Amino acid sequence: MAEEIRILLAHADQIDPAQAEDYIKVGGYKGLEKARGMTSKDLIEEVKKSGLRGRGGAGFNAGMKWSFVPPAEVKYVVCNLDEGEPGTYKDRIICEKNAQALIEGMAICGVAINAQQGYIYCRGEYPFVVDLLRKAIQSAKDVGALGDFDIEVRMGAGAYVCGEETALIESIEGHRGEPRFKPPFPGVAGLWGVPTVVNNVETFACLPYILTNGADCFASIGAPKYPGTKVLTLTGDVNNPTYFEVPTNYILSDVVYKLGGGVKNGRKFKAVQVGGTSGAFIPEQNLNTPIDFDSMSAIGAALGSGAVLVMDETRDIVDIVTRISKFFEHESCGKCNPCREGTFRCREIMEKINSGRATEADIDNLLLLARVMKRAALCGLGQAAPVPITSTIEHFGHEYRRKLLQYA
Amino acid sequence: MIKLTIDGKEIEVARGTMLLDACRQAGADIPTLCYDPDLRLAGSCRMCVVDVKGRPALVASCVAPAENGMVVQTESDDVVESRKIILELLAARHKFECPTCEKDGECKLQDYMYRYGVKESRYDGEGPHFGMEDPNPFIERDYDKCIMCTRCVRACDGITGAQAINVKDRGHHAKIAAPFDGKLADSTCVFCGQCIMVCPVGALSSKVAAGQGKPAQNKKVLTTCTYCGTGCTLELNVNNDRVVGVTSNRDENWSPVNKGALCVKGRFGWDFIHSPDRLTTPMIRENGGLRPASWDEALDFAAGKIKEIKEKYGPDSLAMFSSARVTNEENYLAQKLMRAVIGTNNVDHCARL
Amino acid sequence: MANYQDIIASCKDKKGGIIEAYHALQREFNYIPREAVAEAARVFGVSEAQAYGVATFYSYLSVEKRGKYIVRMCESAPCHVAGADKVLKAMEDYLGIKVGETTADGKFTLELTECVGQCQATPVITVNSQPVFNVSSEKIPEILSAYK
Amino acid sequence: MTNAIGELEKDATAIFLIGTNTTENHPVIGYKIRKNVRENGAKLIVADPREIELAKMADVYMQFRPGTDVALLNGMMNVIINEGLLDKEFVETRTEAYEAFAQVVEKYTPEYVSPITGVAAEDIRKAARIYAEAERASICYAMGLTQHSTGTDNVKSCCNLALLTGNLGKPGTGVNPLRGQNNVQGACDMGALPVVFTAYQGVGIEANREKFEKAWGVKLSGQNGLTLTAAINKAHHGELKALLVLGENPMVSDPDLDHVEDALDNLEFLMVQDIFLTETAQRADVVFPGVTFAEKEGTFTNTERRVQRVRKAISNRGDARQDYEILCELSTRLGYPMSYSSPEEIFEEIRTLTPSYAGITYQRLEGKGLHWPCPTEDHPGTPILHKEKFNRGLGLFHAIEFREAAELPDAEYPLILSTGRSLFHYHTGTMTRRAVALDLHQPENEIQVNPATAAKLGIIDGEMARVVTRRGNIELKARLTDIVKENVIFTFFHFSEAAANVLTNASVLDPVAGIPEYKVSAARLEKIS
Repeated sequence: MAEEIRILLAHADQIDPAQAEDYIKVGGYKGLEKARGMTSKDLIEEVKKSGLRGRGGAGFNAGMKWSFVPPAEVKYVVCNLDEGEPGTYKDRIICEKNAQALIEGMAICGVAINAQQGYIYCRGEYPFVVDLLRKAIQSAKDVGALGDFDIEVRMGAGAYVCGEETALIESIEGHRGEPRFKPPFPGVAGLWGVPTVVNNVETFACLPYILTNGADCFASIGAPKYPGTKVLTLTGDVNNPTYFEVPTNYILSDVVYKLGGGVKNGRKFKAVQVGGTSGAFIPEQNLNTPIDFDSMSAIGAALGSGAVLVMDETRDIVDIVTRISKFFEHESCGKCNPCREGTFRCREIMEKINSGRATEADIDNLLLLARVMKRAALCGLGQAAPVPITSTIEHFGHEYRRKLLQYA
Repeated sequence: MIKLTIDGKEIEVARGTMLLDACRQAGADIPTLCYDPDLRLAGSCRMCVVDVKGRPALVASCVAPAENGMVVQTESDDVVESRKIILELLAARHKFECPTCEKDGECKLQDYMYRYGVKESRYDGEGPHFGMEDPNPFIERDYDKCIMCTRCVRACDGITGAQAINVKDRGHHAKIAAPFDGKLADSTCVFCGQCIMVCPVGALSSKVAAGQGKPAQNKKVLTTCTYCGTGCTLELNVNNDRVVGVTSNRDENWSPVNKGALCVKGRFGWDFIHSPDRLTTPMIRENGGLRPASWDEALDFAAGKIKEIKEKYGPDSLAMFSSARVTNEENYLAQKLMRAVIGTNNVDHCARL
Repeated sequence: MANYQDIIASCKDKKGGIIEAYHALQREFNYIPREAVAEAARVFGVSEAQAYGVATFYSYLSVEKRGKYIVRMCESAPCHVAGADKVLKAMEDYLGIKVGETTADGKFTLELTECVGQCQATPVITVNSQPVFNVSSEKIPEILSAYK
Repeated sequence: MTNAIGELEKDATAIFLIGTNTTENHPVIGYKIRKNVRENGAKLIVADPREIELAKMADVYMQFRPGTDVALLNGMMNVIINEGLLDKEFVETRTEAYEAFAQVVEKYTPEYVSPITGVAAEDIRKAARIYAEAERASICYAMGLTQHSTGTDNVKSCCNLALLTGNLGKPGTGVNPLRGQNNVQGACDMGALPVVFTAYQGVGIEANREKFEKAWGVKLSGQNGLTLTAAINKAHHGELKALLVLGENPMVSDPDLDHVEDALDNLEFLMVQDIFLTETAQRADVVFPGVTFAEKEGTFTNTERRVQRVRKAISNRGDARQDYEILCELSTRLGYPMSYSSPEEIFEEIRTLTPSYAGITYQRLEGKGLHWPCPTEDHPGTPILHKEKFNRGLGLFHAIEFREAAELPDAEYPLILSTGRSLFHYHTGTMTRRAVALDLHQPENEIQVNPATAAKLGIIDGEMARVVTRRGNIELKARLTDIVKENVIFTFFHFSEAAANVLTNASVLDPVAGIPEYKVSAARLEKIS
């Protein structure tokens, strides 16, 4: 099997995403209508049953997450459109092709948890997406599709850490985007201290399909434990660097060779980094893994953002990881010690290795630091920052050692 | 009540108790840098991490509620390793000038490095890199010693409410700053020194007290402030029979009004005690000027004059201004002197001024 | 040119909207003037220290004066492997400035950015947040000369 | 204070500040108020002629004309009565003389009061509603309210407001004077006042005299003594011959310094006991060196009536002596031997004569101190007064008409001058001007002027300008600030070299309290060319 299945992008380039009418013509807002006819409990049950898991980092069952929201006078639905993982642009694509599905999905969530206000937090790198979404929301309101649900778009300003849900909330509140400690989780005390559901674009955009076609239908697509589709973005040394929507039981090697058309310039494959910059580097021997959450976890990787960065045989892994370590140094918010100091020292040591000034002890130091960051950092950024380092030392250790002083 | 096991010891705590408090209740000594019971929680220094069975990552105990059935290890290998590395990371950015540091002996970084045997940092790259000079006469700011616990920021906001400082920039460049990274005098800072009070290291210290005595050498005498009527409790730091600084006690049971908080006068306005202008001997007016006199001479002179005037013009020709700045006991004696000894009710003080 | 008070006032009804106000200010001035930080603090009911802390947290916000065109080179891994270094060098040469600097005529400021989410067409630069795709060192003079 | 400081941080749901620049003059209390507003959403009403720091966070800020406190307060009470926001039950069960009071207040509608005070009628209404509708509302004031020729009326009006709304006797309520000096409360409690012994036991009451006569073993005068301001005037007239000054500095702190100087020069004998050679000590016939708080054992009583320990940290400087020892020596030489082995022994004597302190011992003061009244050794102290009943039984309403300040602006002196304190200095500056950092930070006095006023006179920021009143003139650095309105100027009184009290009025005092009108002097500002 090497076919795309398009749920989210089914009408890509056939409708104007800013126009609610266009979307309605192809069956849009039916899911919301159906949701409105259900009790909150049944609606959440339906979403649970679909098996939809958050398309962000944690892969938590969406319906389950909603069911934890306690009663409160004011609640919020927040969409995380801060996809900051380098190599990732699938949320942009979903918006550009099907913004109304996101809007409908958020409104469905609003019905489920009884919230009247939604926020979309869009990364500052996408001002045109902000414009598009604002138009799309206005259009949806104009045709009366949203009822009493309203959505405001807020723009980030260049901070990868704001992809972390609590940092994102801080940023919407107008603060420095520093993550909060959990608990309390946003579901209990989120935006302005009230219960808040935060999901990402892809998660929300699946909801209209689930409601319209039924939970069972969605649950039957892809991997049973992580059903549905996944939008992937291919970058790096592949012939076909573009986006695809595939079922979640799709095999990684098919992504590279079938959809990606194989390695560019007839070169040999060396590695693929999946899930963006915080993802693990996967060597050839693990390419036969399906992309679903659990299968990837089993090989120490994560599908995460769906970014797939392919590297050919000529690529200098240590150089790339050095560059990645710079990214994390730049993006650490600076709140907690392990991350603020750790990402800084990781970059220092990586540069030392990359420039041939390091010894074996530096690699040990790096692994020790990675272990502490992973265990002790406050949020996902600091915990995941060392993953590219540890996964490449594991699978491509020889490339590090080649650069050490004694071998230089 | 909930039950949990800490270092093999089963304890019971009220629901809602933080894990840190539970651990302390169980007798575990949990190190903390950013934690301060009077301030908004940060959960950022990660020194208080503990091992909770079944959790993939370590848990920062200051921000984690204790849960029923938790099994906690406070000094597991993982915990100790993490704390040591965190200390090494902090040590790598901290300017060590312990011999001349005002906090030497009362520095948490020092204490924990000693406790965990961290003699040096393995991170030999870039060192302290901020520096800072602030021309104000009260607070020394040396961000090359700062460990970014943000207690000063939280105290400035939560205790004083001045909100003069915050974190600027991010990541390793993050630094505590007044607006536009400017001088405190140009900010809303009121120089209360609460930031010095909560700073766990020597990044913030008193310029007025600088160089006069290290914490361990100073005796601390709890007393009541001599300025306004609020009645704040403060600690006079005494070294060699001299007041060399003012600190404050944050225990409500000893500092009931202010709980450690002071204002600029209370914290920095004590050095008049040793002003060279202090009067140290009685004086008598002679030929239009005042000359030193012995106590006996001066007292006899004063008593003689008072008697003379009382006899000549009657007791109501004398009056006394007692003082709102002396003690109750002294005020009592002052009015007793006027009423019982001189025989007049002409006694007042500056309550109206 | 709109004044900063009006720009900030236009965002005042957005709860916590200080970042939105900063964006609006940057659309007008390309940076956030000092007085505007103070005004934003007042309007959004936060301290100046906090308003300044927010303005310096986000890499797209600047409290330093910048040029009319802010040119950013993406240096994230996909662009890095696609040759971002060479493109950056070409831009520095063409503009005669280093990263973080502004040309003497006040026209261009050169900055680095992390991924801008256009990885289908690496390497990518942006000029005032508009992405330019598939750039190469050779194309730089032509691309930048279009901005007057 | 009727209530405790801590209640301002958590119990009060509304706080009404009038004539107190709390964050500068009682900073730590200021922190607590700010915290309550920010964190608990307590409502804040600020009435002050200057737009002080707390005004910025107030729900209502009333920038009223100096000296119109009674009008403003009557206006608020008029609203409360007319809108039925009064606490009827409290008024009926715990107060008296309401009718006469209400009759007077009737004409003080917001519209009537607005032109007098310069405050918009709507703001007066809003303030009245916030205060009256709050579950627990506290009034705090300081010298801004009291230093007027109508000071007593102003305070009574605050009491009326609290009585009217039942805001007394509960946590977070009360009428709370924030007293300016560390032991001003204690000095009053100890009878350093011309009409009372300790604990406000009147000297005119025979039983009181008998009690003290018995304890002290001498016959006592029942004639009220002279207040400080009256004493200066008597000295000026030559009727007062000798003045003993203990840690006071009238040559900076008292109104109309030229007048004070003449008065002191007129004395046959001036004795000063102090830690520095103050401006007053410089004129003395004999000077005794006392010691600072750091060298003393004893007690201070703070503004919330909490008696706390003062502990000796260092020995006497030079040949200086403990102030109590100096008093004892003097007494002994005057033929009344006094000797106490320690301040504690004096305190033990105080207890026996002072019902409100009777239950307090040094031992009990370790730790948190005790709020008086504390009549017995097992009494926990009284943080909140008037819980069940008032001292006199029922709370007494006072019917108070508004009276203008004694000295109003005219063509020659068109501005209103107010004086007050700075955060960085204390009283006459005796201590703070010698605290190096404080004096470095604020080395000189200033006159705060509205930019519009300054512009009319051609005065620029930082320039020296002359302030003139009927008493005299001084030159001060102009600080242009819009925290004062165009008709008001303000200066500090801490600086002897630019002493504000050269300007102030000693001729008119509050008839009851004898307090000078520091907050209202007619003045003129001149450019120095």
